[in-house]
Amino acid sequence: DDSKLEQLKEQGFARLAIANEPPYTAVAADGKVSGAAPDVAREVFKRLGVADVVASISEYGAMIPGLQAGRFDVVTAGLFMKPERCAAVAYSEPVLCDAEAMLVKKGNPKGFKSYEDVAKDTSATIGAPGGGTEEKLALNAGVPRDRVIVVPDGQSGLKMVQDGRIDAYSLPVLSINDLMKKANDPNLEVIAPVQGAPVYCDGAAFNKKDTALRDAFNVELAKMKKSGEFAKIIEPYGFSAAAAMSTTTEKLCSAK
Amino acid sequence: MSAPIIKIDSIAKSFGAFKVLDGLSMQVMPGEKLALIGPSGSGKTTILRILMTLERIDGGHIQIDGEHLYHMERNGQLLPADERHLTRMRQKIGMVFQLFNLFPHKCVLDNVTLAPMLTKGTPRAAAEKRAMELLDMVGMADKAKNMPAQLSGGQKQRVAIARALALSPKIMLFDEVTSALDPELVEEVLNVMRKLAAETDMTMLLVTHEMGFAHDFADRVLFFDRGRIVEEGKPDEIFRHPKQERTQAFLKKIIAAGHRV
Amino acid sequence: MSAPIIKIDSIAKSFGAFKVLDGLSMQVMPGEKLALIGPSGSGKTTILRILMTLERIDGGHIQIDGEHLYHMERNGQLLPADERHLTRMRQKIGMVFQLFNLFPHKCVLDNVTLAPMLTKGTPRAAAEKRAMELLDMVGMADKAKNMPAQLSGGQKQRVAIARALALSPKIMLFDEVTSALDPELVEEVLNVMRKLAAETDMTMLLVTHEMGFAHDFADRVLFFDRGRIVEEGKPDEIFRHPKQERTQAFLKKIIAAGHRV
Amino acid sequence: MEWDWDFVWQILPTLIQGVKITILATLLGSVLAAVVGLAIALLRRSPNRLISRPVGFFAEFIRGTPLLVQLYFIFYVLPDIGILLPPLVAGVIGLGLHYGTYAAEVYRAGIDNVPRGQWEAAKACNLSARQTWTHIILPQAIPPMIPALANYFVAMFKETPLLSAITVLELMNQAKLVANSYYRYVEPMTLVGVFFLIISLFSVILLRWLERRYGRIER
Amino acid sequence: MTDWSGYLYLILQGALVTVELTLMGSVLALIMAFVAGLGRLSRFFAVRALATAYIEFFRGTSIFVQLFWVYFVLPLAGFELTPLQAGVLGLGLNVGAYGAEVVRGAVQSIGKEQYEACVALNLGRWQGMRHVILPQALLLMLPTFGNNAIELLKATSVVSLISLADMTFQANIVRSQTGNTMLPFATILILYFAMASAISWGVRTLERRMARGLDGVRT
Ligand SMILES: Nc1ncnc2c1ncn2[C@@H]1O[C@H](COP(=O)(O)OP(=O)(O)OP(=O)(O)O)[C@@H](O)[C@H]1O
Ligand SMILES: Nc1ncnc2c1ncn2[C@@H]1O[C@H](COP(=O)(O)OP(=O)(O)OP(=O)(O)O)[C@@H](O)[C@H]1O
Ligand SMILES: [Mg+2]
Ligand SMILES: [Mg+2]
Repeated sequence: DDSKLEQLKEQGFARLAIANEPPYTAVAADGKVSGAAPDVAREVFKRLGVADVVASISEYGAMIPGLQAGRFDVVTAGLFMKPERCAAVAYSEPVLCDAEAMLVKKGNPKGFKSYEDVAKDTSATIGAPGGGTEEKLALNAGVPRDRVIVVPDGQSGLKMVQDGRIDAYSLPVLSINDLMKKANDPNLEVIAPVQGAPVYCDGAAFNKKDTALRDAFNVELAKMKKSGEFAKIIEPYGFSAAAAMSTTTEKLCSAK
Repeated sequence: MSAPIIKIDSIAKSFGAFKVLDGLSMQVMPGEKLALIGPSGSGKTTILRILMTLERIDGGHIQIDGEHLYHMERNGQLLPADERHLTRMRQKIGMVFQLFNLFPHKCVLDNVTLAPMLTKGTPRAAAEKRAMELLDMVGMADKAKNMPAQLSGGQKQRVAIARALALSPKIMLFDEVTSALDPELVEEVLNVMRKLAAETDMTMLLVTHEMGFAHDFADRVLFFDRGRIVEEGKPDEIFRHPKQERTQAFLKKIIAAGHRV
Repeated sequence: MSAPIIKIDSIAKSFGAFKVLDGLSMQVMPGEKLALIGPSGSGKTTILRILMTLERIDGGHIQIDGEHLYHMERNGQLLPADERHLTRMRQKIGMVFQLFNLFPHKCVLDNVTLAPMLTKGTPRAAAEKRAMELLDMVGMADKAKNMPAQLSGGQKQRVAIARALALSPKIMLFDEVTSALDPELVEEVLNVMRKLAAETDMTMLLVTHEMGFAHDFADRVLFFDRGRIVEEGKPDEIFRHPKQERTQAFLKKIIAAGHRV
Repeated sequence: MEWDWDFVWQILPTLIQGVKITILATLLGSVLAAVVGLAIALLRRSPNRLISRPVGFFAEFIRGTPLLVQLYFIFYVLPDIGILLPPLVAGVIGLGLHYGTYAAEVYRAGIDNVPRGQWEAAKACNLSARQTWTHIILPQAIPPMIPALANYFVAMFKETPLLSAITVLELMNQAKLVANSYYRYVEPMTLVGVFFLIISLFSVILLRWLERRYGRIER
Repeated sequence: MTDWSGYLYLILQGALVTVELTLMGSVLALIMAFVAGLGRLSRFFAVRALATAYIEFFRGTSIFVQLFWVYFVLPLAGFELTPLQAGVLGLGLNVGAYGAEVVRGAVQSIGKEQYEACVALNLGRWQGMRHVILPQALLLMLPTFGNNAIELLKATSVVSLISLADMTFQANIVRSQTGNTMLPFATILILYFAMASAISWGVRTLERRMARGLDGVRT
């Protein structure tokens, strides 16, 4: 049933969860929400007849519970598709794809190339957002829990690398690049992509009850992809439209 | 002779294991001025507090003006009094405390008008008129707008007396109303009480350590010890010719401590 | 006749803008028992507190036992006293307060031994022996191990007297030591003080509202009003034949309030 | 969302790790607060206004601003001036400083509550300033402070979740990690609540006991 | 240089949310404080038990857990609240529990003799409470209420947990947009302190006005 869409149309806006992690999601000085993921969502919803979107910034860890609790209608935050997540939410077709990167001190003193390298060096610590993909990747690569530091946001991660509190900070490539650009610190270096880490794609994540809304969203998204409008929105942020169009949610969700 | 206005019939009162009163009986006639004297801890205050229903009794009966104080008659049966019955009975009784217990957040006039306005629904204008008369009687009319904190102890006590009178009780209870006052201020309060005793036919019960005043004021004096009436009689009898040894010893001590009798 | 032990020379004392003492002078002879009486607020307590160095003076001089209290002589010059000088002078003076001020966390015995042990370095055994003698004198030897909270007011005051005596001061100051007590407890404290007055040749200054006691106790009575000595003389003169109008009015009021003179 | 007991048993050991850190931070923070509080209380009593005024202002400032922001400041801003503290240390300093200003008030009240007559009696007994403090004032002032201080330390315990903002892996942070890994928030967060409630109820009993034991001095 | 005035505006927007939360939370807290505080003094066991349970629960568990429950778990049970409502509810109920103890303490600290004077003047229970006890108790409560309001102000900084864009939250946004940590945090520290000072000034003024001619109520 599409009562959910009707309801959104009626109230005139959809509620987004975003993460404030440029270029995926961002808040401008005037408080306006931007970033590739919300921009796409805004356009799709407009085509669906929902005039506007309202975004609230949330921790990654709080997004899925918030979706389940009905706090948001959709998560558009670079929440990468993975089998467990696909089980918890209803994903749209892929939107933003990116590989993983690490931020380290200039010259990469510990010589990291992959998460396994971090695991091997028993004194190394790596920072990642709590509940994010990078945290899971590091843990799966064998980095023990107490060496994976949960960092609340990108700026804190950057600061902690600068201050030597952690040896590496891991985020998707474009996010790290954005941080680097703002910090403009010659003593830092980006390792991208991290070896062995897959390229992930995110999608708009809906409550499992709202598959009808998700399907409607997919229809409009597909139209935009075809018309090239999709590329026009995300490529200025550095994302590749081709990457998103070359794969499907079904494939990503069943990947091991 | 008319019927007694207060009839106390073998009442008992304990605090924990300590028996303060045990089978005490006494009667007070309308208009009588009674002084209760006796050593510290003998139960004088307790009796007044029981009459004011500030303490409950454990046994016995009290009748005020022919009606039971702590019991209600229903279909010929005596039941424990409920709050409504107590409220009605309390209208007959007023009390003045040792430490005045004025309401510190209300001015003198409001202290006096509060109870009539709330409990009897007297309109403000009427209540204030009556209050001013009473304040005038105790010589406090010119301080009607003062706050209690701005008064001396003696002035506070005079206001407290006016406040108790505002409800026009038939019985007034005074518990050591001058013992917290500076010696120099005692007299002004006693003067008010003398005037009160002379001008009204209210029944008055007075607990005091001021033997001289008790002598002048009272029609009858009761000497208490350990919750019992040891001796009673006209002031002259008690103070000049006490019969009981305990009374004699007490008066001797009081005199030695520098009080006039 | 010997030299005065206390010599107060036109001292002044203000609280804020309010002048309590203004050019007061008086002298006390060794062994003399002096009673200070007068209306509330006349500055009696203030004089005792100044002698005990609990308040500073704003002007004038005080000599105790021939030495300046608030000044030290250095090379012929008078300098303000430092703490060491004050400590030495305080050894000569003891004070008993209206509200006892016992140390609530120490037992009776420790209250009495504390000061000798700390300030004079008296060994515990000696301090306790002397303390027991003093407690015996005030009739409190059997309560030596009690805590102050377990004592009645009169008992507390007797302990406070023993505590002040433990430092063997030459001068004892008593500020209304019975006015916070129940009437029946007053006598036991006054008895102790009578005994003390009879048995020692200590100089004593006593502030009191107990005119009867002042009469019996004192060699000389000073009547104060508004920080000035209005009248002084033998107790009989002052109490029976006051010359000043102010004194007469004061005594009349006190008598009217029921106190014996 | 259903309550899942298997999941509860699975995550319990992880959460207990967090409880340990929480308790450690509270204990260290309490010790620091007790010391900092004493320092502030004494400095505020200083007759020298150049000392008492700035210390007073500092204490007011700390008490008027959120601990969370102070923690951010200690952890992320201080490194700019060369002070780099490990997360737990930064957290303990934040807690100690913040609650030290509360402890200072407790000390002040405790000392002020000793009646003036006691100071005067000490003087009449000719005790020196030091003797007065050690034998008369402090023995009376300290016991009533104990329950009040304990009260603040319990409050501190309940604010330790703030330390997650500076990456300390205390109970709340562990619970969030667990929640993030399994996308189940209800069980871990409820367990956190239960942990806090249990420890708080115990501390209520402890506080009542302290109050009875030390709360009043009979005069 | 970055667009500072724009970012300052963002922080001020957050300040508005903080003020809103503090005001509305305080109102709720005040209501709860009186309801539960007087409830604890009730003659009826059920009322007392209910009030006690509320107070112990909200003082016992941490504000973080409470906010979380209000925001994430209540909706599962069918209570849908906006973030602002959830924040006000969480903060108000939490601080109200502390305030309830203040109310109870103040009412109980009014001497027994005032109650007895009420009986002697034949005032009813509620009349005495309303006209004699509460007006006096209120003055005793005020300073602590002021402190509670400041605690509430500071606690608003944790509502970022439930994605409310308060001042701390906005400072974090500014920080991640500009890469500058020092400036946004210093700015909000000063703003928080200014708000806390405004609260204590207001309470002191109120207290002075109420205490006029009333010396001796508090001893
Ligand atoms: N609320 C109470 N709890 C326990 N004991 C009490 C209470 N009120 C009074 N008592 C005790 O009852 C006894 C009688 O007290 P009461 O106040 O009636 O004496 P009193 O004759 O008025 O003495 P005083 O002259 O000292 O006022 C005393 O021993 C007192 O300690
Ligand atoms: N610390 C103080 N601050 C301000 N005024 C004070 C202080 N101590 C005393 N006074 C004032 O000084 C005056 C004299 O006080 P003092 O206590 O010496 O009087 P007193 O003769 O002992 O009176 P009483 O018989 O009431 O004890 C009083 O008016 C009092 O209000
Ligand atoms: Mg009595
Ligand atoms: Mg005096």
